[in-house]
Amino acid sequence: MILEINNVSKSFGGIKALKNINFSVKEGEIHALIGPNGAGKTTLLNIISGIEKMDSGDIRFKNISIKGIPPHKRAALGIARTFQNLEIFGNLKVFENILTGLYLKNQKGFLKSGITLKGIDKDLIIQSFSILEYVNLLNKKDELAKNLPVGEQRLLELGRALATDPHLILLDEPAAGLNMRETKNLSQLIQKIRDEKAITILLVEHDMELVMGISDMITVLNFGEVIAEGEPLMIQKNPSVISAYLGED
Amino acid sequence: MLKIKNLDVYYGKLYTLKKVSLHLNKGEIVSLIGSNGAGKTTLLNTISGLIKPASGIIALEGKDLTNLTPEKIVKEGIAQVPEGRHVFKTLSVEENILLGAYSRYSMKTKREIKESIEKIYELFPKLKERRKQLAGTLSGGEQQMLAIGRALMSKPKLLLLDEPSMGLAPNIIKEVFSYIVELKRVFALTVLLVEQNAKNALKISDRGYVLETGRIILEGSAEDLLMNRDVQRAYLGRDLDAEVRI
Amino acid sequence: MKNLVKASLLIITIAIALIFTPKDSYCKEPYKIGAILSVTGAASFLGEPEKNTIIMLAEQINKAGGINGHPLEVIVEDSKSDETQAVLAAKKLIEKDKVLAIIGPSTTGESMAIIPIVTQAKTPLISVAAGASITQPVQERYWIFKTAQYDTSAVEAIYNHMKNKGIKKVGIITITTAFGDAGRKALIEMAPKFGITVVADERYGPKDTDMTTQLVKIKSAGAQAIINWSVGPGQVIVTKNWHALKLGIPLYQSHGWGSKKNLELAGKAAEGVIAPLGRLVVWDKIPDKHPQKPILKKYVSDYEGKYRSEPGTFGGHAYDAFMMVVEALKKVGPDKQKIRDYIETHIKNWPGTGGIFNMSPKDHCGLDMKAFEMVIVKNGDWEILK
Amino acid sequence: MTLFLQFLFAGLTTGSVYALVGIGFNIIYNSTSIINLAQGEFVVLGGLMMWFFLHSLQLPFSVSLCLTLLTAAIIGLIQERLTIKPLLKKGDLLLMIMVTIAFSILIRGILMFKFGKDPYTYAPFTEGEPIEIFGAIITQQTLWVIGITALCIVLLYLFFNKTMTGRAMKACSLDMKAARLMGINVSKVVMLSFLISAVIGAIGGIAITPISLMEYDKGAMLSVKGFCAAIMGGLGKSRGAVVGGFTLGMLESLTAGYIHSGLKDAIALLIMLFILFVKPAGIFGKTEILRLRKF
Amino acid sequence: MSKGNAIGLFFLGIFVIFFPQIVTDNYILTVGIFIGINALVAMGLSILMGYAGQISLGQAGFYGLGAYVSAILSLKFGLPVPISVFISILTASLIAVILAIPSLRLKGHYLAVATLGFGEIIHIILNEWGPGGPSGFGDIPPFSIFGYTLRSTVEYFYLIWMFIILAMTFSLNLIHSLTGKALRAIHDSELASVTLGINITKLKIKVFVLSSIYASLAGALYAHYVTFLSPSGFSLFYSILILMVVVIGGMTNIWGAIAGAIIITILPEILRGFKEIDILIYGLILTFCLLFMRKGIVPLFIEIWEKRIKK
Repeated sequence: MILEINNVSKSFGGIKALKNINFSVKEGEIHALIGPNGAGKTTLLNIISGIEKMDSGDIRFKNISIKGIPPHKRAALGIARTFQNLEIFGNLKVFENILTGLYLKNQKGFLKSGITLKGIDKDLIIQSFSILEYVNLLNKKDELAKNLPVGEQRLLELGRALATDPHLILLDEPAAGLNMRETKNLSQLIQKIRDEKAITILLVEHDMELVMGISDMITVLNFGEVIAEGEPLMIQKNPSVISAYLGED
Repeated sequence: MLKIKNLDVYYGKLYTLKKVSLHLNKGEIVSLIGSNGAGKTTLLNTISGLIKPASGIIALEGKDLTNLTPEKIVKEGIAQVPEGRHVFKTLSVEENILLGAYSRYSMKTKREIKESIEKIYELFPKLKERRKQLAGTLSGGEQQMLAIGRALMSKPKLLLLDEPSMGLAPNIIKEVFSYIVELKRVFALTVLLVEQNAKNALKISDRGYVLETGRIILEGSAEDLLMNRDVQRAYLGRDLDAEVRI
Repeated sequence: MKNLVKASLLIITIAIALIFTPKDSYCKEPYKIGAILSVTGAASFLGEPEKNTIIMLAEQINKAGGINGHPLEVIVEDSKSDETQAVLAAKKLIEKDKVLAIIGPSTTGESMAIIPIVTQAKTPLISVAAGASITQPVQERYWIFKTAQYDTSAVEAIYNHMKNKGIKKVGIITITTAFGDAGRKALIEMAPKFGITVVADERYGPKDTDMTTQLVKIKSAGAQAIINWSVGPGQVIVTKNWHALKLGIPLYQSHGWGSKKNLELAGKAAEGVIAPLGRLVVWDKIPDKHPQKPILKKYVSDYEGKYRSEPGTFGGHAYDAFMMVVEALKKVGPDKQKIRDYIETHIKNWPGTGGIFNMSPKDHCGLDMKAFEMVIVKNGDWEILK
Repeated sequence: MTLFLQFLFAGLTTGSVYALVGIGFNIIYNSTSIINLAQGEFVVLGGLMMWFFLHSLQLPFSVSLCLTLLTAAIIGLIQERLTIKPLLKKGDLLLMIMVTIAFSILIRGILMFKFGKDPYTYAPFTEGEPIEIFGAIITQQTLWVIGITALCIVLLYLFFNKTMTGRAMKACSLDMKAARLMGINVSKVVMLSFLISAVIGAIGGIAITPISLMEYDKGAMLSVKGFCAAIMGGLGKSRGAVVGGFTLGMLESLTAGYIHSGLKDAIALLIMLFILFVKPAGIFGKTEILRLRKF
Repeated sequence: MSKGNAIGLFFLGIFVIFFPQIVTDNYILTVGIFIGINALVAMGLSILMGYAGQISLGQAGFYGLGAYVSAILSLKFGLPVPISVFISILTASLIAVILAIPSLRLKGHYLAVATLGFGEIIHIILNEWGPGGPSGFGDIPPFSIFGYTLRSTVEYFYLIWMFIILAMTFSLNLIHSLTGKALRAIHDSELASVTLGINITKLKIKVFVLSSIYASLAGALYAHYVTFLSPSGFSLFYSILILMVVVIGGMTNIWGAIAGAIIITILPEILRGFKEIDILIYGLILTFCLLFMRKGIVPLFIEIWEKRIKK
């Protein structure tokens, strides 16, 4: 198990967003986290990446508790993520966005950066290009990131996450705002990442076709609780999942 | 009564509504169902004028509303109960209700508004009990009623309800839905109901539309939709025919 | 349209005037004098009348045919009450305009800032600021003179008056600017010499709105009199607070008090306030036979005629500085070294607006306590105390 | 005791003005999340314009008062329309901070051009001897200042809690989306908040000028102090600004009285820093959103 | 460093070397010195604002600290000037760290006002306890190194612009390094930056310290050049002046600091004739820049230039 969520709870101003969540993610899998609006999926992702603190419980990553570890150190451990609302660095060029991901493993001291004349290593730039090639953005490398269409910005975020050389990527609604063709490309890319790079993926997504198509395992959240867990076909048939989505009889 | 034609909406850079057309007849309850991110809320916000459409037409009783500001749209008779209720938490219940009448408030209508408030209290006696309480201290169900009551204060012809069941316990959800039917009768309203809770919504509706990734993929009478397998597919990505084959 | 016509007429007139101005009315090369004054900024209350004075005097002299036939060219630079700007201005005057002498700057800080520059450039500087450190130690201030009375002289005048009245304990209240700070130091330093104890030492900021706290504290410390050392609105607020609190002890102000404007602003609250003031402020009340009288009379009436406002003590400092330079130029011609020497040795018993000057190699100010009259406010006007 | 009381009165006088400036900060902050660093300039504007109408134009007191408030309101409107509105949509905080600073310099420049650097004052509202309370002395104008501040607070309370427009403004600050759905014109509310803040600032200036005189560059200090007051009471809470303003005034006066008068400004700033550091908004500003605001 | 910047820096160096040879007017050189001092302070603020996205209204505080500490050490304790300058920079950086840790958790307005408060406290301290109090103090030793004392304006011009070029080189290297990209990233999205493993708190503190180093160095140079100090030059007004330099020059480009400093330093020299309306003109220029030239002069020129090339 690469990621274990044990009894995680979180409340916002009296409202319980997460209640004793338990589930784990197997290494090398695409694990989807689904559930109706307000179920607490993004909150859980935020807690895993360390942006928000949980009230109680524990999270273990590669068998080490990451409770209380600040977000940038979690990234160093190998947790990367993308954002539902697109947090690209708009004023940087596309390849520079990737460079910010490479910063983690290649950073130099502040002082050293100031006295090194030749700037960024050629190697790193070449590395950034190859990542861009991997996510099909090489032809856009010199554009300002903010000028890309949404679909490509999503790919860029994914590429940037890849650049940190992670073991686990958290994807927060990567298909939101994409058209059919883009969604299809994305699902292929996600599978490729799992298969070729052996990176585990935790996916929050509303596009059920995508989720059902690529996931190895699905956890369903409703009202801050896990209501079902299983393989896609099982989930589709699960009556409590159906009622959570369609309403009760 | 309400006519929407070929509506295209971008939310930031996201192309969220694609050539959406729908209509409501006077006195109907119409449900708009679909999974998260399908664009339901965006559609309501566009009708209310909070979001400007890129192209398309929205008309109420033949009057074009497409480029009016939200203030003017309220005056034209469309009120929205937003998703998440959005009550003014640190104002009292009564102040919340009163603010609902902002669009028709003047020296002359003061009296009339007082009467309207009483009418709301008749419908929701619980709110009357708690009129001096801060809205933030109400329970979820009570806040939902307050949000509905507040919207009714502008004397709308058309009420837009965005996920009234969200975050509520099942028994409260039933109560809320029964109120909606009651309201429609008392105020002779037309209601556009956006719900994830498809079964409950369709039960009280005359007709329904199914929205998927920004497109209307189905429309029909409530009963038809309840039976339709595509509705389930839209929600769960489940291809029932394929399943049969296995 | 009318304005346009007027404007173009004006321009044409000026152009014609310029063309037909007889270029050879002065056939001799002009003498250049520089001035660095705080025309704007925090110390503009000093720089404004100083600038006006210098411009007025230069006009008068040129109208009268210049100095020995040479026209006088005065270049006034605004230092914006800022040391950096003063340094820039000094550089400009010395390097670019090549002036024979510099008048100013208006404040002690700015004067201190440019002392190294003028010393290096061997250019005489007649500062119009008060600080003693401007001209002391005198061997290091070879090129520097000043025309404003020492703060210590004003303090001496006050303490002298107090001594005669039998006041032994005073409370001082000063503004936290260079002016107030210099006064504060002098007040504390000189008190023992007159057998006076400073029982309270209070301060306030230049933008403060109420000083009752400090005044009450002074009174409760057992002071027999209050001395306020400031310029600007502070002295009026203190006066008003002092009046409202009915403290029952006299209020002394510094020599910065000498402006009719203060009397207007303070109204009847100012009744009874005592201050050491230069004779400029009370020129009409000093006896006719006093050697300063004719100078003061002419200067004040000229200034008021031209600018419709009072010159104040500070304008007078500029008058004295300017006239010293002019006299030196008249006598020795355009030679910086000779100008300096003339001022040091020949300004003796020299009546100016600030007092009767006695320059010497040991004293580059030449004024003492006698430059002041003790003045009390009575019926909204000054009255000289005997 | 008498001494303490006297210090207290002094604190009340300055505290009143701080409170009024602080309230102005809050009103604008609530509707736009902007700190209007030009707030103090409106106090100066009030004092100087009042003098202008009273003395330069020789108008009666009541007329001058109305005209002064009108001028302040117009300048507040100009600030909002010309400098705030075009930038508000960009949502760049850095820019908003700088543009309010720029506007404050602009007002200062205009006032200096018009009035020069001299201080101005006019007669107190009522002539008469100061009043003695337990040996401590308080001038009639001080009473006016405190009274007017109290009146402003009461009027604002009534406005925000008893009128529809006031409620609408509160609604806007609480929940922008819901407010728009009620048919409230947010743009007008923002405009109104600038107008009210400008007028409140000007009222403070009008009341304090007979005591403290007024000159063109007093505004920056008042802005800083008023902001301290707002921070002390909790940004966004107007009752807080009142408490904060008076507390700050007292603290300054007591510091000057019992410790050292040279340090009173430093004390105010240190308290402000302390509050800022102990209760930071957090890096993701979530606490901001969740906090319930209240007038 | 990018090629364009390297060429720019090279030409700046050439210009600095030959400028005093061509323009021998000491007055213009003095203006050049003050441009340099302002540019140095502005450069730090420009990196802080344009790259790390943090505002500071307290740069005058560090500027004043640098000036006073160096002046006091060399005058009262007789330390050699270079050492006192060094210690003054150290002091300022230390205080910057102490201030940065709590301040940089604040955002936007809170940060602006916290730094403003810091700057004013320094100003009050200089006023209350600085040598000479509000009147200031003089006779500060001029800059000297290895027994050679700098006296002429030209020497100071070279000294200060040498530091500018050094600081510029450091800044440009930093910005074009990977660290620089991380800084820009913080500006655009702090949220995404932390999830990429960027320690934003540490980087922000470092940039804050860098800005304090530039400011205190400038202050120390000022002290030993003018040889007289008083607190009035280190008030909030100077912080705002530097803010203007950065805004007008353009905060997303370090060259903007120099361009802005040239404009803001020369402006009063030109405006000497408009004494009554200088504040008004400042205000107008600043408002105008914020409303219509939000990016500042240098980025604007680069944009126009690039457009022309594209055509």
